[in-house]
Amino acid sequence: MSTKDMSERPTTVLQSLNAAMHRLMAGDSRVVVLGEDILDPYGGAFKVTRGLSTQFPDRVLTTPISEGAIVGLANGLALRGMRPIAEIMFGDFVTLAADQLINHAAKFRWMYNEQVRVPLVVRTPMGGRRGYGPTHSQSLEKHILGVPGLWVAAPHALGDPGSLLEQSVALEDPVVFVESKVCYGRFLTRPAELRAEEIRTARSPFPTLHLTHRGGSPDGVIFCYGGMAPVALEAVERLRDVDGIRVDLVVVAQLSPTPTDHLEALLQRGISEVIAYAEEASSSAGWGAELVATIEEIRASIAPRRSIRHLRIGGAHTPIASSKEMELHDLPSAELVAERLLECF
Amino acid sequence: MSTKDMSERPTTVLQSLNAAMHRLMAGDSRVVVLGEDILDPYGGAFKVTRGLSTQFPDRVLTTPISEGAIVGLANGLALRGMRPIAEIMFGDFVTLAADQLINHAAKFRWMYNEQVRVPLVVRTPMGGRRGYGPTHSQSLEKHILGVPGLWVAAPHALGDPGSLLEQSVALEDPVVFVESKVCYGRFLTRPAELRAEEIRTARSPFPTLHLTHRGGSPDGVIFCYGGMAPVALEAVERLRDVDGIRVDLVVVAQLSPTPTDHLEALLQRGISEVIAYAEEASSSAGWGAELVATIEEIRASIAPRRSIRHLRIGGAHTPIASSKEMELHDLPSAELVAERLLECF
Amino acid sequence: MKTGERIPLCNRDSSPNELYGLMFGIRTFEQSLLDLFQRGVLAGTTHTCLGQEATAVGVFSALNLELDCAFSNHRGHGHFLAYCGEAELLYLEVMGKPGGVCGGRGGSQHLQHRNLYSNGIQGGIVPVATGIALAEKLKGSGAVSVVFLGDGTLGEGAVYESFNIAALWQLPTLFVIENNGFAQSTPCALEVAGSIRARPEAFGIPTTEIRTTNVETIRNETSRCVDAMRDGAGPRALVLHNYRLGPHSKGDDNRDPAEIRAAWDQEPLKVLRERLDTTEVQLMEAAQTERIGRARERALAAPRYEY
Amino acid sequence: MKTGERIPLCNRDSSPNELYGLMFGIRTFEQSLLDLFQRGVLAGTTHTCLGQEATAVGVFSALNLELDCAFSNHRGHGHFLAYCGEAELLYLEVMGKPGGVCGGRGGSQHLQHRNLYSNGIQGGIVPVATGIALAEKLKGSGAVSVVFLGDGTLGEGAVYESFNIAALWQLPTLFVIENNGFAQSTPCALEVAGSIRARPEAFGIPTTEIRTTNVETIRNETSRCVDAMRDGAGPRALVLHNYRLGPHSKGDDNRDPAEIRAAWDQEPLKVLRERLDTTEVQLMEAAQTERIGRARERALAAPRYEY
Ligand SMILES: Cc1ncc(C[n+]2csc(CCOP(=O)(O)OP(=O)(O)O)c2C)c(N)n1
Ligand SMILES: Cc1ncc(C[n+]2csc(CCOP(=O)(O)OP(=O)(O)O)c2C)c(N)n1
Ligand SMILES: [Mg+2]
Ligand SMILES: [Mg+2]
Repeated sequence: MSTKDMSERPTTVLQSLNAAMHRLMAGDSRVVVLGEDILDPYGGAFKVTRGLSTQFPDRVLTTPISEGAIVGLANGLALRGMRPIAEIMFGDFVTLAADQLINHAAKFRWMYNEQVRVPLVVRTPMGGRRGYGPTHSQSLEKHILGVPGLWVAAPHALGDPGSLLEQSVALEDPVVFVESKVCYGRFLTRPAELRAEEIRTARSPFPTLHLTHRGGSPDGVIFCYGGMAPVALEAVERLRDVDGIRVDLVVVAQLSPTPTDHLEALLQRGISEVIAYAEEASSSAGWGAELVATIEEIRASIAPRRSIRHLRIGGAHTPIASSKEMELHDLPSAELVAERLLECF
Repeated sequence: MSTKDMSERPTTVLQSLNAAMHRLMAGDSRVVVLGEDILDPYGGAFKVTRGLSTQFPDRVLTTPISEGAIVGLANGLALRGMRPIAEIMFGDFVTLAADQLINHAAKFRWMYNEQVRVPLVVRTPMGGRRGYGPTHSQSLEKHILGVPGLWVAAPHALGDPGSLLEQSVALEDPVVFVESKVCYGRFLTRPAELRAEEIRTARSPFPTLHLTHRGGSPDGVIFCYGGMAPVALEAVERLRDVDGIRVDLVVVAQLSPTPTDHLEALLQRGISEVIAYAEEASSSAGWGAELVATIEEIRASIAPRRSIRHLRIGGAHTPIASSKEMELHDLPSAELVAERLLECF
Repeated sequence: MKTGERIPLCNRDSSPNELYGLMFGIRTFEQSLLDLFQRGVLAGTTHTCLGQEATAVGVFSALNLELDCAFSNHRGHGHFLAYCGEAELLYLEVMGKPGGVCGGRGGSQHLQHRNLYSNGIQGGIVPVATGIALAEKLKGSGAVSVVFLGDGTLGEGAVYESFNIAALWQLPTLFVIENNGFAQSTPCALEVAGSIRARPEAFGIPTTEIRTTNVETIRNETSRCVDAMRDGAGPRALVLHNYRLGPHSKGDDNRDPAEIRAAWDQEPLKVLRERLDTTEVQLMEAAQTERIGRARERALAAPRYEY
Repeated sequence: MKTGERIPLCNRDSSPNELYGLMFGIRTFEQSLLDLFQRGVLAGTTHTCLGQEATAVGVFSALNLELDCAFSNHRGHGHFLAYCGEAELLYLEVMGKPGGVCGGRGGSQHLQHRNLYSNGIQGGIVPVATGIALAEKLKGSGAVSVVFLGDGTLGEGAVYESFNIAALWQLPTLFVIENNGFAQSTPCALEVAGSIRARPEAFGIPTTEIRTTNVETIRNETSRCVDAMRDGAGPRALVLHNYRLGPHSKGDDNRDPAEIRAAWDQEPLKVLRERLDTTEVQLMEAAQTERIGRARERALAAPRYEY
């Protein structure tokens, strides 16, 4: 999708995803959708599945409250040639499906010596800022990164969530598709002032979006994904408009495996002195850490003597409070991202 | 424990742990041990619980095959003032307890506003090299690092596993205690040629062991933990004896939260040009990544212009094969660690 | 922790009037939450127990409130109020204020006060409650551990792991299974196969099933379970059938309005009120309305977090 | 995949002689594994089905081996051999050799061949098998999905999530629950509360319980279940009782030797052999011993991975 498309007909992340779900089900009778409370008229807790059960009653299955079994069913469906899309109502409950993801879905293809494929997608909304409290606001994706055989992808409002979902379903391997619950209502849009370029490769099919200021190299870069994309973009704009600092933005869609080749391509374009990694979870042992380590490995080979100031910016290292004020205080805001970067200049 | 103690009466990791379990149960009637197949004469799959049920029949509970409930029970016990030690027979099954660890144990204290404590320990053996195949050989601890409120500790044969367990039980918070199944039979020993120093702080109570060559600064450092300690030590010895390269060894016991203060102390002693992180799991999004990121943050503040070559060395990014040859080929050996380091000099 | 005026609690000797009063207090509290949401005063989410007050009052009035432990679920305000009556602390908590029972950290679904706990993960609380029963048994305290689960929560495997262990070890766990007809938007028939009652029974747990909104019946049956458990008879299950009068949380409700109307004819307050003296009921209602109102106003006036 | 000589399979028409032959083949295979372990030829671990051969042969002889799917557990060699007879491929797999059915990656507990799968996580395979049933139902293939679980595996919550869903959606899943008296070192009484049979029944799954080691009875009861399922009657459970004659894996066995000896009197091969002609049995045994022996020798001679 180009910037132009987006301006022609305003589309929200939710609409984009919902339309993709409809296209997927209409285009391929192997697609089966399952999850809790997904039947119309309710249409799912966040409405991504709305309308599907009316259109495709036989292939839309509302399940009991059994997150483990939901992913287990999807495993069985995928092994037998179907294309299941499972929904876990809140990403916080992915813990209940951890065994099915790690010890079943991710392993089958390799441990069965490439004799099977497990093309399943588990969609789930993550993130806070909605006042849902400690068990309904987390960004737990860091705990399922680095699983051999498991893809983790995250759509965002600066990209094309629906296409990303279609790509995920088209993959032959299991994908956890991490949506941001605060972004469902956002319109798909990209800032006109920044030049946008997408990197995608055969090895890392989910695109990395690189937003650059025109003219000259930037003072720094922010890496982010998913629900942090609008936050980081606001920080970029604030730094430019208020502080006169030009910071590029990189929005990653492929969280795992690490899109090392994309990162290499980015670093080949120039190595910033300051790179920030903005994520909503506490950054301890998280996505940003993996990026720092990978980027350091790349840097060592292309610029062994250079040093980069790496800045992980994440949420507080505590559970997420119900209290609105505490929650917003503890999750990384555009102000915080901008301030932390400013400290480096 | 000092090096001397160890040489006086040879003790294995298993003996050290088993003795600590006995001491813990004898010393505190609040300690309850639960897990699968832990009753005598069987005494647990890896025998760490051997003898306990004979000595303390009322407080040693063999459970059904219910890993989630085992940790759930431990949560309830801990909330009500007991000191449960739960065993998960193979670390691979920690996925089944992920929800109890992440959404219950780790959260209670903070989300209940410090009104409760959850002093539980979940012991579990991780790691391969035993030919147990894809679901009984993994090192899954990377997936439970970075959980606010959850400690992860790993004993090793260069330290004192039993004391580490006692420390874990004494903590007021939940601890996952990651044992190495290949190390149970190892004798506790430290190489006499290296100077050993332990770092421990109030904030990071689990000790970091620093083994240094005498005289002058080293050419590099290897960080490792658990079952990789003997492997990394062998690499250090090989590098010294075969290649004439002096590499320090740091064995971390506190995997999460990251012992940032220990790392700071180490970096204050000197910053190596090459730092390797040896872990048995594939290093993608793993323990080593967190260390790289943290060490880079520390380096930026104490030596902003220096650059470190960070080298993550882990297992293949695939499941772990049953085939002995394939398994050993795919897990990081002393040769591999030494070779990867050699490439940097 | 500073606590305001409490709602009077009930026990096994409480009169129908008193039971009614507590149920009415809970009803008033829950309705005021929906109202506060509509007025935009509350954020996040909340699950009210409208129509299910008899469970809260019936069960807690049968317990020893000093001794026994309870683990509640996402729909826990009634349980909390029947346990300790601290309406103000609960208001503050739901409002996310520092004075709340968990300092606003937990919010509606994550409460802790003395021997009462709740968490927002369906099913996960059941093994924890079973562990609490084990702890109390090992300590010889004589306490029982009560856990609340809805029909929908019977979908979670953790429930059955707990049934098995509680039965094997003869732990004093009371599984209160409340079938309110729905799990969120999903009717019971689409999420529960076979028989609810047969499930704990399959694990050897003696199970009482009651299809009533009569709070006294619930108190009596709970008392029988609790007494047996305190005598060392092992776990018990109580299957209660009622109807959720309000929306699942605060949002859409796609159920048949006629079905909901019919349920209002059998709801626990109405059923009990018909047997009581109208004047006394009115007095009691007025007193509770005032009490809850005071708690609400004090909570509304209390400071929020500031950074 | 190159396949060597196969063990002859059985179907619903197979004679007692043929059924015996297949069971004997499995027995021979399993015993040879324990022997290879003792000789240090095998590494890792293995779980043999000594004493449980009638389950493997009884169930698979009732299936349509071209069509139906099966998910096996850690104790799956018998299931594998009764499904496809590929002894050499299984030997190679257990030996971790490139020619194994999964190239030596999976090993004993992680097998995959055509419509047969296995995995080493207790319980986790049950929802997967249920998903397989769903796939086949959606495709209208007419296939049923069989899953094997032991008494100990009834401890896992995933099992009950699957019972519920299979029953709700009337999926063609056959839950074969094999109570061999033990889970690893733990006797059934310490890990299974209440009634095994009542567990699937509580979810509305018609359940057949048989206490026999007679392979023909098992084949008949399986056939009835499978026929009903193929007619769209929804899931079925089969509870089988037998005894594990060998150690849990290859290690210690702390059970009462008298108990084990007694079980040898009722084990499925002995029970069937008593009804057969001795000469024919001897011929069959000799032929199987030779076949399995050839497979083993070929596997032993095959190359290992080299790096
Ligand atoms: C593990 C988990 N899955 C899903 C949810 C989302 N959820 C909250 S309440 C609910 C319905 C619960 O139904 P039931 O158990 O019948 O209780 P009720 O709401 O009717 O009181 C669901 C699906 C959750 N909180 N936890
Ligand atoms: C999730 C999980 N927990 C524990 C184990 C370890 N384990 C392997 S077999 C076994 C006993 C299984 O007992 P049962 O289901 O009765 O089968 P049997 O071995 O008797 O055939 C155990 C505990 C496992 N493989 N998976
Ligand atoms: Mg309900
Ligand atoms: Mg068994």
